[in-house]
Amino acid sequence: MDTALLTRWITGIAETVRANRERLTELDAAIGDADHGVNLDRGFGAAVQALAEEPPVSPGALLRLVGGTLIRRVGGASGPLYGTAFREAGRHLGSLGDSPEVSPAELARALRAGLDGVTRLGSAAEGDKTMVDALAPAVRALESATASPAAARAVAEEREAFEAAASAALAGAEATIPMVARKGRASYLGPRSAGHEDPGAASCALVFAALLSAVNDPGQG
Amino acid sequence: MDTALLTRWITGIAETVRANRERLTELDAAIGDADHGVNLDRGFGAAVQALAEEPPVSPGALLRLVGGTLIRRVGGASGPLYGTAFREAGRHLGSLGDSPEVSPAELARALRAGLDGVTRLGSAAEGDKTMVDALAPAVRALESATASPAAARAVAEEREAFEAAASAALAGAEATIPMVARKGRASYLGPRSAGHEDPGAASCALVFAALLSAVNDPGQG
Amino acid sequence: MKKLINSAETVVTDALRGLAAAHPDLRVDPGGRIVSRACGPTPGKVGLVSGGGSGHEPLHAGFVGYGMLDAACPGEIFTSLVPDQMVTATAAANGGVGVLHVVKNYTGDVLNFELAADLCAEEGVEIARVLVDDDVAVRDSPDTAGRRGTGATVFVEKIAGAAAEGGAPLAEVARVAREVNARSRSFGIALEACTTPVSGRPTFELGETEIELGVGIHGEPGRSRAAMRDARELAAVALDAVNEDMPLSGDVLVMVNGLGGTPLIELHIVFAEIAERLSGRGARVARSLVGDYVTSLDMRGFSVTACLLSEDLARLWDAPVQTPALRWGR
Amino acid sequence: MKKLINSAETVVTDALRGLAAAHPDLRVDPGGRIVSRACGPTPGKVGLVSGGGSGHEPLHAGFVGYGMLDAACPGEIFTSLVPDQMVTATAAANGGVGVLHVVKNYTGDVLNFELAADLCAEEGVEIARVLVDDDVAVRDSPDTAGRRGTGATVFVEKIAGAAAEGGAPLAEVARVAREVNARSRSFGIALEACTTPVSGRPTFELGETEIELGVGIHGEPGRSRAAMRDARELAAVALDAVNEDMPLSGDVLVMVNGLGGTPLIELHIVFAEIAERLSGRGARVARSLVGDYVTSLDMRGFSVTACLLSEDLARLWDAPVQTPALRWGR
Ligand SMILES: Nc1ncnc2c1ncn2[C@@H]1O[C@H](COP(=O)(O)OP(=O)(O)O)[C@@H](O)[C@H]1O
Ligand SMILES: Nc1ncnc2c1ncn2[C@@H]1O[C@H](COP(=O)(O)OP(=O)(O)O)[C@@H](O)[C@H]1O
Ligand SMILES: [Mg+2]
Ligand SMILES: [Mg+2]
Ligand SMILES: [Mg+2]
Ligand SMILES: [Mg+2]
Repeated sequence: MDTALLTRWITGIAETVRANRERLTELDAAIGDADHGVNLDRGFGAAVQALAEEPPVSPGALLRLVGGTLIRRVGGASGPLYGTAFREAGRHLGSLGDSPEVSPAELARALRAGLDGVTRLGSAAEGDKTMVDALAPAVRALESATASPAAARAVAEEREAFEAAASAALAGAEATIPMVARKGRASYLGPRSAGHEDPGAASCALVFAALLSAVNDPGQG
Repeated sequence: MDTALLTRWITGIAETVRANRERLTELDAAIGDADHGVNLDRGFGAAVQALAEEPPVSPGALLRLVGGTLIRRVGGASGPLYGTAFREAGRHLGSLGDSPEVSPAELARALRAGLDGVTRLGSAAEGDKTMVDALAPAVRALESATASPAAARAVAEEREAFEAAASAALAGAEATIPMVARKGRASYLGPRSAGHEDPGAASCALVFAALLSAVNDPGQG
Repeated sequence: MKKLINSAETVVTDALRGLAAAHPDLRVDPGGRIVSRACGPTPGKVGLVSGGGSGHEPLHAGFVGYGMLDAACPGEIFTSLVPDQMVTATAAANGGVGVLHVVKNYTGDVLNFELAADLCAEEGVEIARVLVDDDVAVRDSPDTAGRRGTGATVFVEKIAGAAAEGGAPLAEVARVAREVNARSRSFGIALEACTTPVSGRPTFELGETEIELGVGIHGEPGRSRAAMRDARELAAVALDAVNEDMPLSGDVLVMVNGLGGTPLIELHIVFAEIAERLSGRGARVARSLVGDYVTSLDMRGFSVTACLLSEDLARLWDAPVQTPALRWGR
Repeated sequence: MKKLINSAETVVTDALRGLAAAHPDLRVDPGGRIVSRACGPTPGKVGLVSGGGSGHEPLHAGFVGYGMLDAACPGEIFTSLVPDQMVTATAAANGGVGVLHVVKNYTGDVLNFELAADLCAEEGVEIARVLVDDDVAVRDSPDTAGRRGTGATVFVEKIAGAAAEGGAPLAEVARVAREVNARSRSFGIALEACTTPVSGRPTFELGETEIELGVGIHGEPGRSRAAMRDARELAAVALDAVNEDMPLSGDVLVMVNGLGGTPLIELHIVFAEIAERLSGRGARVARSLVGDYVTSLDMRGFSVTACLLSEDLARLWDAPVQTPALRWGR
């Protein structure tokens, strides 16, 4: 997996976030402050621009650039959190020497590092009704599907791995509906937060759906 | 006509203003500031109370008390104007010695003095879309119907005089609908003031309707 | 329409109770509807009194204090005060060298102040009167009651108040007040009408994309209906209306005034456009106020008031003032 | 929903342009979203910086000036600022003896300030932080993000600002700031939700006789929905919520704060009831603010903030302040 694929991924996130902007904002209006869609739209739009201005040479550098851009441009809770997720993932790849190609298994480990960064910063556990409820199962699915060394090679299985991650994220997001929020703005509502999908979890599902499409899409070159 | 009849008159005005409070305020909302009904309700309510607290000994004193109360309690444009109308009418009777009984002809001349006071203070002419457009024709009707010395005696004709005044006031009020206001708040609207009945003219019609009922109603004693 | 009130009948009294509790440096008579300086009249200083219907807060009571008014009397909502109030307020403001009545040009206010002035004169108080009529939405012609008094009232009360505080005699305070009024013009635009506590319904209905141009501060409909547009264009409409009536140049005192239901952030947006357009005209914003100063209950919208400053007027504007709503230099 | 804006995207920038035009004594960078004192940092004085999402005007930028903040950075509407802003603002506030970050307790604000503080520390600036969390509508428990920061922010910024102006070292300024927060509680009630420029629709819908109790300042729904009632009862609901969490007695600093779309006359009515109820409790209003200080765009409603004053805090409250939104003694 190279910078071209990851660039398609980030571009895909920007597109799907733009397309789902109103929906995400609606979700945030119900249990938050109605800006999540706008925040991410601003952030990933800026990330795509940053990638175009100075195309990074390695997946690690790319993820760090995206993370830094989100931190600098989004604000709110999701900015530092999504930003940390991408930045820590990039830093993990950096610690491995920033090779121009990474295997799905390596990406899985990088995203694990990103997840750890998110939980360290936001100290949310699964079940708290946050993006972690989509991010954690997605990372787990990707890890297990890429665990066997063989897996990394077969393209078919590779796809399955990202399909597994995408559906795990989606399932995780939907699972937040009955939850009572314990973190973030939604926690102010206490029991009233139940019955609504968490906007950050919903956007996280979009992130992994975009990853799957990037893997499936051969790209224009 | 004695203080009992005039007290019935003022009480009648208070009742009909209360009953038409919303309508008068509606009219004022269209071309003014939506308070005419409230203003007069407050004013004539206070007048009735004042009459109850210290029942005046003569029609003149009664009209002066009502006028003073309106000036002190109503505010707005209608307060000083209606107040002046009643006070000047009362002062006219005072200048004649404040007899305990006045003839319809004397009341007509008193109301003429009231009308003069209104036009002196507000400098509105007929056709300016104000209370004057109801008050002036009403006073003229009363004057002409009570002109002949005989008239003052025959009770039947007396009623006719007040019927004439009441319907002149009503016609005058309705005639304000097409007018473009040149005085008061409605004048701010210029041409936009046409098509609405003037609230002050409408309330003036109520005043003369109440006078007619007071004349017709024998009273409880 | 939900309002933070106890009853439509007690709105003014209840609000005055609150004003009293919030401002120990004011003497407030909620029943008599009189607000004056707690320290009483200043001997040898010309007194300044204003008043009018309530619903325009902070006008007038919020401008009672050092450097501005000595007393104010609020009437019922949108209903000009009654003469007795003015007489009492004038007494509370009388430092022995005359009292200036600041009267907004509305038939009701004019008539009641007139009756009041007669009564004050009978009591031997020297009275001068300044009529404020700055609203260019109304043509100043014999076919109207004349231009309305709106935003310029704040300028007149501040600047005349400074002159009085500075020891100017009644004639001079009145002259300055009239000069400020003569150099000031206003224009207001409503996005939504206000709702009076008694009627409970908006004084006029605007569609989702309609606005009211040249609106009055009593919920009176304005000059005309128009289509909603962006802040820059609305600022232009208001400023151009003012400029048409009184060409703007040199140093200008500008107020972008909220009508009661408009958040400050929107007023700053309008002010940015006003300032830009003014400098485009070779005039400049020498002094300014942005906020709610002459409101119309919960009306959404704004008004722009411009005053052509002279050096003297600028100096008087800068002079110390200490009131609930205007406060600087002290 | 009609708003006085040019576009949803430019609201914050346009408003900052207006703030700049209205206040020459502020240095405003509309693009960079930084507002600081035109005179720059005061050498040897502890700097005070705050910031957060826009839509709460005059908070925070309206409190930049002598005796209060040195710099503020507004984020997008309701979206906490980004770290770079804080770093720049901190530099603009740094008088060489440390800078206090005043942070309202929201996850977004906390996280972004945290990242910013690290960057500032890397640049060798001594940073202290005070978390403001006064809103009793939120239970302070591990099951929530903790109480929100609302009205007490004004008290913290004013009183800590006075301490800093008085020459107190960073540790002492931070201590005073935390003491003010510890002695302050707030509760808000919305009659109508606010509408963000981007979404264009109210963040929640209230029926003709419904109100939202314990509402947040970002259009977040509150603790519960209730039936509309009169000002006296609503004042009681808010004050009792505060009193339940922090029993009120002695000298109290009280703010009755408008949420953006509420006319001043209604706030005075609420304040009258608050003051009366307080004295019924043996407490007394020693100092007060009535007006729009921490708003939520055009939300209709009010919040009550109470702070138990000590003599020291009262003295610091009375100290001179000269900002766009708070100004006295100078
Ligand atoms: N402590 C936390 N840990 C992880 N995720 C969080 C935390 N707090 C909030 N979030 C996520 O952030 C989302 C809200 O993001 P956004 O609306 O952009 O920021 P804000 O709440 O500041 O307006 C929530 O839906 C939730 O998924
Ligand atoms: N100059 C005037 N002369 C005579 N009547 C007037 C004049 N100005 C106003 N009015 C009358 O007063 C009425 C309005 O009264 P009201 O609404 O109570 O006072 P305000 O206009 O101050 O709110 C108008 O409908 C008109 O009939
Ligand atoms: Mg949000
Ligand atoms: Mg009226
Ligand atoms: Mg009126
Ligand atoms: Mg937000």
